[in-house]
Amino acid sequence: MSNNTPILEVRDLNVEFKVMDGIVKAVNGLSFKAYDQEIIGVVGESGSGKSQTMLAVMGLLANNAKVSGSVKFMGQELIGMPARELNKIRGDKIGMIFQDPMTSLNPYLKISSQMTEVLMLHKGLNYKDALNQSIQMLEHVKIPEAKNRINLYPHEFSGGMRQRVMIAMTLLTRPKMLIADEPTTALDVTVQAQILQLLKELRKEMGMTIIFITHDMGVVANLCDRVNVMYGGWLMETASILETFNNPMHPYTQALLSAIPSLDSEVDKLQTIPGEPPNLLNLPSGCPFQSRCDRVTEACKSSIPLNKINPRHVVKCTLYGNK
Amino acid sequence: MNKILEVKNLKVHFHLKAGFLKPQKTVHAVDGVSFDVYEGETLGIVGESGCGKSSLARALVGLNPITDGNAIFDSKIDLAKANSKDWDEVHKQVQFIFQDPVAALDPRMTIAEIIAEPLQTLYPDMNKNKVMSRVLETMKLVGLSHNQINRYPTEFSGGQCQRIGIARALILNPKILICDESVSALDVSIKAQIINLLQELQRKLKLTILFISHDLSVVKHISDRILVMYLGNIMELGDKGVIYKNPMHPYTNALLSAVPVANPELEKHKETKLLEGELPSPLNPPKGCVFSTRCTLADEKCRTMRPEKSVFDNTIVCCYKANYNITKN
Amino acid sequence: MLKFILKRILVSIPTMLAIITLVFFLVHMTPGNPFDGERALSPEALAALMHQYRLDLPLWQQYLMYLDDLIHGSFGISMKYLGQPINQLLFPDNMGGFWVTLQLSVYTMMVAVPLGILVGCYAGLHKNSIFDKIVVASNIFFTAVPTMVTGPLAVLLFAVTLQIFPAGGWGDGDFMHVFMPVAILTLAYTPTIAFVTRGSIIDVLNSNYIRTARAKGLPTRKILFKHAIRPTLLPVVSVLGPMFAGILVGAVVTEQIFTLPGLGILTTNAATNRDYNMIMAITIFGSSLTIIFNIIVDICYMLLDPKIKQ
Amino acid sequence: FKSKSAQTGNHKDMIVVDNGEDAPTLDPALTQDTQSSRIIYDLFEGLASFDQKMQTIPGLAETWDISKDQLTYTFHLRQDMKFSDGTPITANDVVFSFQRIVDPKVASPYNILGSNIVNGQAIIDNKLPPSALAVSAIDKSTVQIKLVHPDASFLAICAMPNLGIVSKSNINKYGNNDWTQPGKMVNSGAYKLTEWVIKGYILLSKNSYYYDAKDVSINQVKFMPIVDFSSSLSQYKSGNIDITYRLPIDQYKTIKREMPEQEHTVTQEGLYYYDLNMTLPKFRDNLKLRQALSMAVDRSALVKVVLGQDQVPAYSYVTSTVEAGKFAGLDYDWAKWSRDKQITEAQKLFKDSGYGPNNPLEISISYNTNDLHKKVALAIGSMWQEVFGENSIHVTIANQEWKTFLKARNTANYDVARDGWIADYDSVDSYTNLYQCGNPQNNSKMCNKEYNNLLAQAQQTASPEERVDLIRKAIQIAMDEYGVIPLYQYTYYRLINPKVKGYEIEGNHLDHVQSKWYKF
Amino acid sequence: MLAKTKDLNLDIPKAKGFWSNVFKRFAKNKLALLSLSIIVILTLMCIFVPMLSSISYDKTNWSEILQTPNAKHLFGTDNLGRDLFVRAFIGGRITFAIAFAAALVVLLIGIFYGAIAGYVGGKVDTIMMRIVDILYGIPFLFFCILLITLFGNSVALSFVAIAAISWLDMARIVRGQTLGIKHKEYVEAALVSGVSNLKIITRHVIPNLLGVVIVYAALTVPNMIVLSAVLSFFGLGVTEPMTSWGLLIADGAQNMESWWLLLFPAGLMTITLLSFAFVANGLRDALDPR
Ligand SMILES: Nc1ncnc2c1ncn2[C@@H]1O[C@H](COP(=O)(O)OP(=O)(O)OP(=O)(O)O)[C@@H](O)[C@H]1O
Ligand SMILES: Nc1ncnc2c1ncn2[C@@H]1O[C@H](COP(=O)(O)OP(=O)(O)OP(=O)(O)O)[C@@H](O)[C@H]1O
Ligand SMILES: [Mg+2]
Ligand SMILES: [Mg+2]
Repeated sequence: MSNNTPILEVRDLNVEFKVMDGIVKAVNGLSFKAYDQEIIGVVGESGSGKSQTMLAVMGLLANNAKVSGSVKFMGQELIGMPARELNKIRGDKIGMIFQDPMTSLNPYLKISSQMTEVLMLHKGLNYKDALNQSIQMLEHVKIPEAKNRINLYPHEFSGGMRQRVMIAMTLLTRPKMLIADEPTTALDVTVQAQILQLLKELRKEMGMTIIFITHDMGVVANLCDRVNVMYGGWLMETASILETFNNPMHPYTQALLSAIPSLDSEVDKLQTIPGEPPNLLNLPSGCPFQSRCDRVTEACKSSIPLNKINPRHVVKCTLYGNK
Repeated sequence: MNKILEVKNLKVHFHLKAGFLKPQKTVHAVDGVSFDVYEGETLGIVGESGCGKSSLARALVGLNPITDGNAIFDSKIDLAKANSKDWDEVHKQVQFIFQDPVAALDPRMTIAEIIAEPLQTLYPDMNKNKVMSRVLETMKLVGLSHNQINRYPTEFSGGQCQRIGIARALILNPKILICDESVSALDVSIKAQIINLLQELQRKLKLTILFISHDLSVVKHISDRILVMYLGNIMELGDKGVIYKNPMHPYTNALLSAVPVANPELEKHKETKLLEGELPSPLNPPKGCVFSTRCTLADEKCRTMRPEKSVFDNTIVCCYKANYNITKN
Repeated sequence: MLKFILKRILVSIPTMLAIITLVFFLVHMTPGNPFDGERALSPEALAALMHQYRLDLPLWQQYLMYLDDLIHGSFGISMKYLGQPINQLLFPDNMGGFWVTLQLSVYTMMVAVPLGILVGCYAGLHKNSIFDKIVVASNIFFTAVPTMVTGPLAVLLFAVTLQIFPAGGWGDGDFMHVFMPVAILTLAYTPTIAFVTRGSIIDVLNSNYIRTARAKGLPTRKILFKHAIRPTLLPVVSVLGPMFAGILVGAVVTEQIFTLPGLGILTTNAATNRDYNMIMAITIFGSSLTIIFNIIVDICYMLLDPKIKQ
Repeated sequence: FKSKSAQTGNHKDMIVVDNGEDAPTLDPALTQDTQSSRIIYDLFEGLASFDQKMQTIPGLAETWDISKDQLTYTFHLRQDMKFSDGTPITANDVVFSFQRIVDPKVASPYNILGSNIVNGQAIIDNKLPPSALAVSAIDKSTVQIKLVHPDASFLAICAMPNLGIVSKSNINKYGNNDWTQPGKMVNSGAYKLTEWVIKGYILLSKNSYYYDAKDVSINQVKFMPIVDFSSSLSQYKSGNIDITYRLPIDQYKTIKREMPEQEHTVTQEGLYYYDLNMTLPKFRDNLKLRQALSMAVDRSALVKVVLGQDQVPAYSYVTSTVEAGKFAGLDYDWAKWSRDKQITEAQKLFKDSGYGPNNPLEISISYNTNDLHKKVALAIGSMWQEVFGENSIHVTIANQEWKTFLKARNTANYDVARDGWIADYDSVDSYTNLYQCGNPQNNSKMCNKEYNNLLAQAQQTASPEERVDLIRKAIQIAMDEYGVIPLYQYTYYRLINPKVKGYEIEGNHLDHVQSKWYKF
Repeated sequence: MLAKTKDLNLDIPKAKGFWSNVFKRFAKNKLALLSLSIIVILTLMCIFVPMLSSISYDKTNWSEILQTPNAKHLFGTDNLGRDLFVRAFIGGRITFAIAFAAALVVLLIGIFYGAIAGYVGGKVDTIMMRIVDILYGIPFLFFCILLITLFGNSVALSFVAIAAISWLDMARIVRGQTLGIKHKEYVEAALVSGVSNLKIITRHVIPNLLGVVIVYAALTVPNMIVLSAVLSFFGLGVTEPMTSWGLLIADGAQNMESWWLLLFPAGLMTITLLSFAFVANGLRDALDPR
């Protein structure tokens, strides 16, 4: 893994949404870097801003959003970039697999037409070649009888198949960076394994950087090099895969890991993190996890420093301050 | 135990729109499945993506037409022949959680309205405050916070939408709950919270759950029995203990071995045996055992003749090689 | 698809019959008859005319005979254009009647539909921009200020003052003659299309699949005309069907202002003159057009939205 | 640049005439409206014809003799006349043309024109075959017609468009309906039919076989059915048409001011009046009320201020111009009173009639939808209210669609209705018939037996002087009935492109225009 | 822990219904609010100007025919010397009434009819839509003439006539939209929750097609105003000396030389309809939570 300039550098990213009852602070002062050929797993509480961070990177936030901060992709600032230029990067250099495959595929267009257009646009292929490549890619993601099925409409696919179409569509252009937002939730484990395998191969072949959002710690363990843990719009901890699993430092990370059910264990009741999710409309000052943290201190109410445990392991928690 | 649902040789086929000259094609999404569901149990349904789980579930609530076969609900209503009154009856007792969390929420309703809707439908006279407190209560159970009631589905994350869907289904205390991958978009903690909740409800209300999921550890945790499907057919059906410990069908076996574990070291060195072989298609299912194209054990017989159901201590298996597995273990 | 069309055509038959029956009795029940005039006819002449046009028979008998004529492809004889067969009046060998209105409406639709859709899309895309507000305002302006105002004004400006275009007539359907009436009709009908398009596309642009399209790096044009266009067009299409039939038989004011030999004037005249057969013919013709366009609209629905099946 | 159509409009040998509406028919026997008549004058000529001064002049007949008893007319046709297809025009065609008008199968709306010919009425009544009509061909070019009783207007009748001479062989060939199509029709007039686009235009071109073809200067005539008045004006201004039909009523003054040379105002031989529904007791039994209502109308204000088109106020039941003024001077005596006196008298009559603030008169004026009628109705309504006081009379006005209105008026289903009549030809009969008992045109349903008797006597007499006396007497009787309120004598105005010469229509109250008089 | 739950309870916003949210969003749209106030002002003027003016709307005055706008007659006078200012506002009464009535019918009948046909589908759809076809086929003028002959003329009757046809197009559009919406998953979700068909239509289908519907209604209203003027020509509805904007405009168009006769009524109509449109547009946006 090369340690030179990062492919993606997010600095102090904030995303806010205006809603009826106030302002939702979905992402708060988020910074991270993604290096060449790195696979970053993003995990965290549902609603913690994982998807919105990525949408901000892509410039695809909803109308009621306000974004600030900086996102540099291969040295180029993406925030505030005009759509015309962004379009040269989106789809071609950065691909994104959306979380909700049903609504994210155009229900009015055949899969073939939705897939080929990317290739025709960014790679200048003609329709026939584009179609062939698309069929191949569908076969890669294990869609049976891809040749026939490419001419169907999204609603004629099962949930998992739509998700695979989404994956295949994004992979078609072999982007430099892939953002995958829970791409395998609807896949059975055998297909999932195959997809993960495919991603790994592509990473190697194409030198692809992957940001992989998931709730499946098994997948993270299988695939990722590094893990970002998010909570309440904060990046709580980022560490290499081994450190994350073996030496989780943030209380939230620890709680998260201990809640993972496993095939082998027999328990009566699955373990949860007690307490309520943070109110993004009215975030408490300081750490958003304080109300659920069993090691909370007074200091948690003030601003929290970033603590570098080592160059590759950063935690945002008062516990690890310069004691 | 009461059979609350009796599915007999159920088929769900889709006819694809025919082109002007092309012949019409038929998707054999569910191709003759039979099983019973008992009151108060949880039946986990697992299987390859696209194997017809959703189609089956949707057929049971009338969203997909039943092409053939019977599904008898509560030993009264045959869903294959139900009229709209029957369906009203069914819909009162069966709740369904959709696979796609976002699409299933009306974008023009606040989540409070969405969640309250089934309640208001069944109890139109219930007073507003009571409805509201039920809504808040349910929201809390699924980990949604109270300050979100006035927001719209598009203003939520995927997992939050999924929880809204769950809350809507749970607010009514249904008799049967069909969960189509209802926890897939949730982080482990919330997922656990919801699974616990379901189990608690089950204990309290004798709730029957059909639990479709790809997350085998969750399925294992929550289910009493497991139904394994492949390409519109049942491969194996039996108690979870038996199936997880001692899978008889080669497909079940492959499935279990592909589960990733949350341990990077193990994962790094694990050798996943990927399923090889030609992918069968529901447009044109193989003649013999549907799994035969990818089964390492398949022989000529498997490829030409559909295996019949066989029963090994309470476990139904459709495989000529089931014995082989038993002996292997 | 073929089956669907056949089925619809089959359903149209009773529909048409219902329309014919209703209109027949309605028309014959309205006061006055075709031969009333400022000068009262002598009773003998009136009787002779009534006899000639079968109006002396009991109504039900007239009705049955009318149906019989219809089955044999004849709309009967005009009571205003004395002695002239309706078929000939509606579909003359020369330019006139239906042919003119057909051209008029086709030209109008050819301009108004793309224009309306483009303007609507653009306004919807840049919702609340200045352009959008101008579009909304001018749309309303041209709906509020009807053809009976814009038409004469245009004539005054372009024909009388500037002398660019002729003030009326159809010529031989040449550009100069066609331009102004088409322009006026376009002004009258484009707003509806643009408005509906605008409203529709605003909904569509909010969907997740448009977000996906943007994530693919598609240029706006591509997003609009490939991804957004089908759902956007759904409501537009259902406006277009009645609209087209409407211009065909309803462009009365425009035809009057420009002295065009169209169906619209023919219709109003037939109504004011109680030209029963003509009214019936135009009703039947207009309704068939509407029904046909509605079938086409439904087919468009099926083509546009893959989830809609028969 | 100049548009193509502007060029068509200025086409050297084509005159474009706004004809107001589409002609419903081009069959002389069937025409009853001005639109068709205008064209039929060009297409067919009768035995006699009208000049621009409304005088009867020779038509296809070069000369004629009238017997002493005024009952036998002998017409001598011009020699070597031909139809537009080159076939000769013979006495047989004349006979045929006359028979058609009474033939029940043809169902001419003007069959009345033949009722005074011997056997005419019987044929109309379907009691005799058309061949029984007393119109006979003496030889190839002589026609004799026998009348039932003398008729001073018979020559005018022979000049009517309805009696234009048609080709027997032509009509027999194509049948009564089909022969009027371009390409089929054969004409006897100065022009022949070339094209007919329904609601579009009718195009005529010169008939080279016409007996006077060398004097017909304009080669083509195009009739445009321009319904919309303002549209007519714009089309005229833009050079699209050379002669207008009707123009916006409110723009008269401007047009007159701006284009004095091109504007032509014509007083028409026609009367605009209001019917009082004499079947209603409130009018029938209350002469004073009828008088009061008539007297209260300020006709000169109506004409000058409201209408302002040089219409002539009417105080009599016939115009002063008809039959060269033979029936002038019959005006009500109060016509010459000062307005104040009229008002006081009207108020007195009104009060005497039993109406007043305690018993207000409810009255409604019906008219068919039209700007002009609306103006008149509003004006008269407000005059009544002014004169009698708003508490004493409540006027509502109601417009109706044309045929509904006709039906209501015919069946006496109204209070006060707008009415009007334009003479077919220059004869007082046109007006006197209107007030006759039992005449279908008598919309007020006023009825005085003596009036009918006097008119019948006048019809029988062969002495012109006696006839005038009898009719004048009759008219006075009718006027004393106050069944209708005469308002004014019609005018119309018209724009004519200065390049068009030969239009002397000021003298022709009846608009019997023929294109052959025009020159560029 | 206890303290915390308390805090949370304080945070609970009041549950707001769909409409209160719509209201709130609408109130944020300045243009829409401005338009709404214009409508209110014009409505008030239509009520009070004729009531308070010293000149009556039907007072003819021969000495003041066709006067250009001046201090006494703000909008000038017509060809009978009647004051156009008063006439314009008395005409507004009918016009507003027609506008509201048409909008109401279009929205209520058109939407429900179309939504039911589209949603229920099958035979019901076929029959309902064929009925629309049939109604569409009836020549409107005849229908009106017949109405007059049967019931006599009245303004209420013209409302009936307008109501009878105004909803047909709307029903078609709504049906078309419904066809698309009824396959959406959220409708299926409501269906399996046991929500009755009627409720599904009112709660799910209709709100989701309102966007297009409101816009179309905003266009139907002016058409109906113009149509009511046409009806007047056939003797149905307002008759002289009462008037409506449609009639005033039609009259004004006949005499463009007296420009004020056209300008003022057309101007008022345009302003009003623009306001309606912006209100409709504002509503449309307000109805759309995104
Ligand atoms: N358009 C919006 N308006 C208001 N709030 C929004 C909007 N979109 C997202 N949010 C809020 O922003 C927060 C972050 O959302 P995000 O989608 O990033 O969550 P996530 O981490 O992806 O969760 P999940 O795992 O459930 O998908 C959530 O609390 C959500 O409610
Ligand atoms: N409406 C439809 N028309 C045609 N084919 C369909 C339709 N719905 C589903 N299918 C097909 O039926 C098969 C079964 O789909 P289903 O949604 O039941 O799968 P599933 O088991 O739920 O898969 P997943 O786990 O991916 O959701 C798939 O091959 C799919 O393509
Ligand atoms: Mg997300
Ligand atoms: Mg599924």
